[in-house]
Amino acid sequence: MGNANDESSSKYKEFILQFLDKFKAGVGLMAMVIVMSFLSDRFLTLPNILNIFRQVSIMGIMAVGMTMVILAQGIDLSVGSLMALSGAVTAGMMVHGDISIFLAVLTGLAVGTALGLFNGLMISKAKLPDFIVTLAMMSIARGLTLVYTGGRPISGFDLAFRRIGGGRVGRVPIPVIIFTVILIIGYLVLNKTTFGRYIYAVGGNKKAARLAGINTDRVKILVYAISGFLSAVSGVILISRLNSAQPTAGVAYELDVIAMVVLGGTSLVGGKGTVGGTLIGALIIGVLNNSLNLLGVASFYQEVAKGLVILVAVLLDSIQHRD
Amino acid sequence: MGNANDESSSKYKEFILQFLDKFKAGVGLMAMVIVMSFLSDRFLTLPNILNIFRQVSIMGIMAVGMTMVILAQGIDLSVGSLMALSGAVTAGMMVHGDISIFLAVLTGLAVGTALGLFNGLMISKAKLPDFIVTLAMMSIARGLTLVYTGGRPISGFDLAFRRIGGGRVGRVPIPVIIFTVILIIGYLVLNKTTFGRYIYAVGGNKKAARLAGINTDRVKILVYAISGFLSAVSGVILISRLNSAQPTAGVAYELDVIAMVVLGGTSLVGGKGTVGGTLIGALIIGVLNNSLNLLGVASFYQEVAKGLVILVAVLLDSIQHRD
Amino acid sequence: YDVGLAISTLENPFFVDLADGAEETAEELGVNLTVVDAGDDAATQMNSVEDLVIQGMDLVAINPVDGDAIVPAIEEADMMNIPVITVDRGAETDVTAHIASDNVEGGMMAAEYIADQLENEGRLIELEGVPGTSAARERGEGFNEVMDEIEGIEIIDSQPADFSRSEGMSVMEDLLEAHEDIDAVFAHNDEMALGAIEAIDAAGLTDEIMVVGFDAIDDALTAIEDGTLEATIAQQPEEMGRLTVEMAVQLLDGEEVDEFVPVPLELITQ
Amino acid sequence: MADKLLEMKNISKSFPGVQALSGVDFNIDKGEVHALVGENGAGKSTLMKVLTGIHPDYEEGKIIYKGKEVRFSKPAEAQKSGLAIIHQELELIPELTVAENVFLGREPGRGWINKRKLKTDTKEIFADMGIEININKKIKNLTIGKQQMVEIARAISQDAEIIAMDEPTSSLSQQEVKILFDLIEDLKEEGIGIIYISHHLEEIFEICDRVTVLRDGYKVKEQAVADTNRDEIVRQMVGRDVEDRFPDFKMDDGQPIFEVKNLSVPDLIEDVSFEVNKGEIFGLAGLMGAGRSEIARAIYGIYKKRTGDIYLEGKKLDIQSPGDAIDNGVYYLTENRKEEGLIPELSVGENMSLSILEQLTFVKGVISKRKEKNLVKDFISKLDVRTPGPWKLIKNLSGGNQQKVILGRVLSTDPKLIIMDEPTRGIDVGAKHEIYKLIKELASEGVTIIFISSELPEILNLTSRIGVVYKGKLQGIIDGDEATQEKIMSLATGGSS
Ligand SMILES: Nc1ncnc2c1ncn2[C@@H]1O[C@H](COP(=O)(O)OP(=O)(O)OP(=O)(O)O)[C@@H](O)[C@H]1O
Ligand SMILES: Nc1ncnc2c1ncn2[C@@H]1O[C@H](COP(=O)(O)OP(=O)(O)OP(=O)(O)O)[C@@H](O)[C@H]1O
Ligand SMILES: O[C@@H]1[C@H](O)[C@H](O)CO[C@H]1O
Ligand SMILES: [Mg+2]
Ligand SMILES: [Mg+2]
Repeated sequence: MGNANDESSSKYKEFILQFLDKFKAGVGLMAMVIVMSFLSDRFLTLPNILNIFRQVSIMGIMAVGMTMVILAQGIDLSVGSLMALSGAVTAGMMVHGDISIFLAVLTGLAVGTALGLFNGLMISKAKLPDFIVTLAMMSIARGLTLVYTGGRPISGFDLAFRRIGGGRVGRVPIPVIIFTVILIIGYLVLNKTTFGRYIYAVGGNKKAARLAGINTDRVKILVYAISGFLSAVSGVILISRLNSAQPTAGVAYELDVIAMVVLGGTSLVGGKGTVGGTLIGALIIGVLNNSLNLLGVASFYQEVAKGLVILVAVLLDSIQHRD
Repeated sequence: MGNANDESSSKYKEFILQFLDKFKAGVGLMAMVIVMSFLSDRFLTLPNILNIFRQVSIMGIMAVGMTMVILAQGIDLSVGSLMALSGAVTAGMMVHGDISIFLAVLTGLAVGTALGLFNGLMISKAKLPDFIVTLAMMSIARGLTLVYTGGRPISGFDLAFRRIGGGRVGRVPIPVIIFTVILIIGYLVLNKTTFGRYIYAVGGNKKAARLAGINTDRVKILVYAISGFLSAVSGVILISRLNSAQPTAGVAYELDVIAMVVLGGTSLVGGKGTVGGTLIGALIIGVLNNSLNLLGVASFYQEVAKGLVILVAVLLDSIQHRD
Repeated sequence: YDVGLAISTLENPFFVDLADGAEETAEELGVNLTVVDAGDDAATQMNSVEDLVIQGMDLVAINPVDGDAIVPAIEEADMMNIPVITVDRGAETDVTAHIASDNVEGGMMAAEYIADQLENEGRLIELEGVPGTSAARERGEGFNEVMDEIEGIEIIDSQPADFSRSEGMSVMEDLLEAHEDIDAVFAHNDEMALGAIEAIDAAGLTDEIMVVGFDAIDDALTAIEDGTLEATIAQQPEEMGRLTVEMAVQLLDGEEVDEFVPVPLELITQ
Repeated sequence: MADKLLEMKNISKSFPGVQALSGVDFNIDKGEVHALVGENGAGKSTLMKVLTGIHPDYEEGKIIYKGKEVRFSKPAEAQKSGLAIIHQELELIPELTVAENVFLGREPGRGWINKRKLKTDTKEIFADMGIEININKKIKNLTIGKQQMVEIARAISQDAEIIAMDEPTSSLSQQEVKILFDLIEDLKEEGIGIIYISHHLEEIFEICDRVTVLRDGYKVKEQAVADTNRDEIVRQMVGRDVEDRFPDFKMDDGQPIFEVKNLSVPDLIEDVSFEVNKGEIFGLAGLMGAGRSEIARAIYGIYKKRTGDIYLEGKKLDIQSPGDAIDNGVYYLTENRKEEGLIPELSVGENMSLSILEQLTFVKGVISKRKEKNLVKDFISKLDVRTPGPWKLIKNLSGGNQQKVILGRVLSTDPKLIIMDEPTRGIDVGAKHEIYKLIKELASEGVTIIFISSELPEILNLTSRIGVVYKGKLQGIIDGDEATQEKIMSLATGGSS
């Protein structure tokens, strides 16, 4: 296979290609940032940047879970309503349940995780299609939220609790810190652990993974449980930020969350993608919303612009070849 | 390969298996119908049955297009907003445009088809992910509808036009007739034409299809155009039935439409499924909504019940093995 | 009696109160009440009204998503000789009875209060409810009628924000970019008003712009206490629900009822 | 005979990190069978893909077909001009039937499919070929061998002037190979040019007129088959002498270590019992579809409805899943590399370490990249995997090298028993020889091996005893010294020994 010189040069080329491949989702984002920094001098200020990060953190946290689900060749449509339910339960526990903040939050997280686990069990053990199971869960959790809250918002939390969503460390909002920590953990899990490797293997070729001795059911169950857990985390942050648990929070979030993941270059066919890409995808959505507001685009036109910009962003990315 | 006797017995077995496979989506529906006919004596009456069919016809028509898209390993999230836009354009043409009903409908259908075509082009020519392209289109079409209508409903159509959605032939509502015709055409296209065969081939193994000389791009473009066209048909029926074009019509319809297709046994991985299955899927959703109303289930619990019934329905179906 | 109640959306606490009022009264009077929710989708509402008709309800009460789009469903009920009452929002056709706040009056109350506070001078924004609902149209009508008379007051922009909090926020964000020196905002309901307040707060203009809403939902009352919301016109959704069931019973008993039953309103401030 | 049909001149094609073809010339005459041979990764398939429009982006060279220069931009164009190809990796649509696959893209009828004609035409093709097949069966329900026949039928039915056959016999039974060779004779007579790629070199001498040898993307030699011999071709392929015989091996009489008792899976296998000794290589023979793979898969814990017992080292094993099997020292190497072996989007290294990852950690669950790298490097050199590096995506390796990576995955777990299902399918002579040697080495180290193969010479020379499977039952076991092709065939077709 050629001499040593050839080898190293080809290795180098391969490396560059892989690097570009990793950051190709960044091209669209970069273009948006550059254009925006010319159009508005408020855009590239620290407060605005922190603002963007804070705005994407709630969906971004769910997107980290969704990345794992999609990598394992699944899909989770229930994230928005699990978020709403976990948030409502946490709120209910605090306001009516008269238990400590800590226990209330724990209960909320447990609810999200348990229902995510249930998703995973139905999908891997009962072998039902992911789409249907999580769609059904979306409906069930939404209904449970309405039943639990009686259709009315639950409001009025302790100041201590409100810090989770509203506080800052230095100038950095706490939700941004939580998001960052979860991103890093997500990155580590996917890249450094056996479980992460198994996620890629199951998503890349489930049959082969099983024959190689991997407990594919367990991998699937776990990713859904994680997704449920992270939805609950988002739910807690959200109610803290709004100082109110809305029974109808998170409607249609699933599409935006999936969009973040896919914009970040993760393939819906499974087995291919990164958490770093998801961060970029989340920022594309965040910068987009922020820009449309900064530029004062009228709300009807915002929808049109949003669609067009997303198209252009992925178009820029796809200057790289696929397949 | 064994003697003649063996072959014929295995052929027989194969046939039974294929038969069961085809109708396995029916088991869940059947169970629902049986249970309901005990719970409510209104359920199995002709008016109610026609009523259910009429109610599912609008989403059902879109589900026929979605079946083709999913069979070709795609996904179309824009159906709901293409429906709204086409309906609004038709309405606007009739009410403000002062042109004939026929031309107005034609314009509406052309808009839906053109935007569907655009979806297809972006997906196959620019090689962008289906999910992102049609999500972007969902946003664009929704925005265009708001811009076109100024956010206000357009109402007051000719009686002749209102017959499309409200009229009957004998006792059968016209939307049901249109739905039936589209189902039959869909069945014929998928089973009798080369185009239909190519849809299965592209969805089953795109690379192999290309190697067999099939113009895979054209197949993809066409299914999206068809999906856009059928969304527009639904839009026309809807505005006629409501005697009003609502700017926010069809929000979140895409999930229900996809659910119909998947409940009908069509695989989201592509290449596997039937239009007959989609009819069953549509009826599952239709019977479910109708039953919950007939039984007077309290509305918050309806959501919970809906999710649970869907789960049970697919669980019943999956008594058959998969993989 | 079997009575059906089709609500536009239970995602708004206002209607949850309305449904509660109806359910309580139904229990008291021994009425078998079925409530269906349309999730703010006109097509879904049409389907569920059809289901109620098929089910053989003696009377159907409707809180329409859209006044025009509900007409075909009402016509079907008519064909089956089932009386229809509309609640809170009207329909663009004749019904047996209509129960609602006097929304024109409510719009006027809001206008008069704002004009008073601004001493008849200022630049105003109007956030409209779901277009095509009588509630939105009538509140706008009453509001504009009063304001048109006052020279110093200018309504610089009216935009629909669909009675929703998130829409209210994003529309307000846009309007803040587009206009300067806004003195007051009138929102056709509290949800939109609360959304607008978020946008105003983010822009740091809380002290400069006063916001008035409509409904007096719980969150709005809290906001009034906090001083972020200036005032609201209290509707009595529970009362509407109660009246709906009572009237249904009267009608089915063969008694005469008024075609329009107004439900009293009240101005609430800090 | 110098009726030139096709000339490929100076073809060069590269992939990221690999120069797959360097200035290759290749031509073919009417009615000629021209063999193309070379090691795994030599560039054979790539040359065919350049020819048939699958890789239109070759950097250099020209193609002259019937006197005119052509450059097909997509497969459809090549097909229309009369070039058919039998793909090495079967390219069929699993959810469509045999008939639908054969005529895919060429359905009778204009837009509206004439199903009657489709079926009769398909039947006719298979009847002409002399093959029994249920043309209404979905492809996914056929054995790989039958799938390969479908692929062949499709190419032949195209009325092509040139047919490129990329390892058409890799999954065929002996009878089926014979059927194919008869077909090739007929095609020759009709003046059709055939390009024949195979790792079974004896086939070259049976049916080919000319042979071209590729090595590392270069053309090494082109000559008439009559002027050369097997050893010479092997030397040209590999660039050195290869001891092209089965390695000698003396088996000690080991102790029985592995035992299967009354193994059954409804509808697939029935009451299978046998014993294997420590360090023995036990063969499983049978016709395609006899159920050999099913026995292996049943042992490996793939079927839920299995009955019967399995013992290893006297201990009864409770194997409910492949993971259990591996933990107990049993590994199954699949016959279906593409569907069940590769994780295409993972690298060579990641594919290799997959089964032993739990042990390549510093704390539980956290991978030690250093340990992983060492292991992978080790096996890459031990098995001589031709790859620019462990980071290369496995999907971009040639078939033979992919197989070695999967073999590395198996060996990394240090198994006591390996069930190898057609382990040399699609492997070049040199590599095959290495694999034989490896198997022998493993056996002499005390690893027990069950060796499933459809190639009788291979099974006869390598194994000490041969179990023959017929319709899901173990029809008999033949001792190595007494085994002959005839005896095996007799059992494999339902006879007794
Ligand atoms: N799509 C691809 N991307 C990257 N490299 C490739 C691709 N296809 C082939 N290669 C590389 O090109 C070289 C030639 O591969 P090719 O498939 O032509 O070999 P081959 O002679 O057919 O081998 P085999 O006998 O194993 O089929 C190999 O090094 C292979 O790794
Ligand atoms: N997915 C499937 N659906 C239906 N039948 C199948 C399926 N897979 C295998 N079979 C059948 O099971 C039987 C056993 O096949 P198996 O693959 O075990 O044979 P084998 O002896 O290993 O031969 P091969 O060399 O082809 O692998 C065959 O009759 C085959 O047709
Ligand atoms: O009157 C009601 C309320 O104001 C509600 O907030 C929205 O819908 C209107 O019809
Ligand atoms: Mg090859
Ligand atoms: Mg086999």
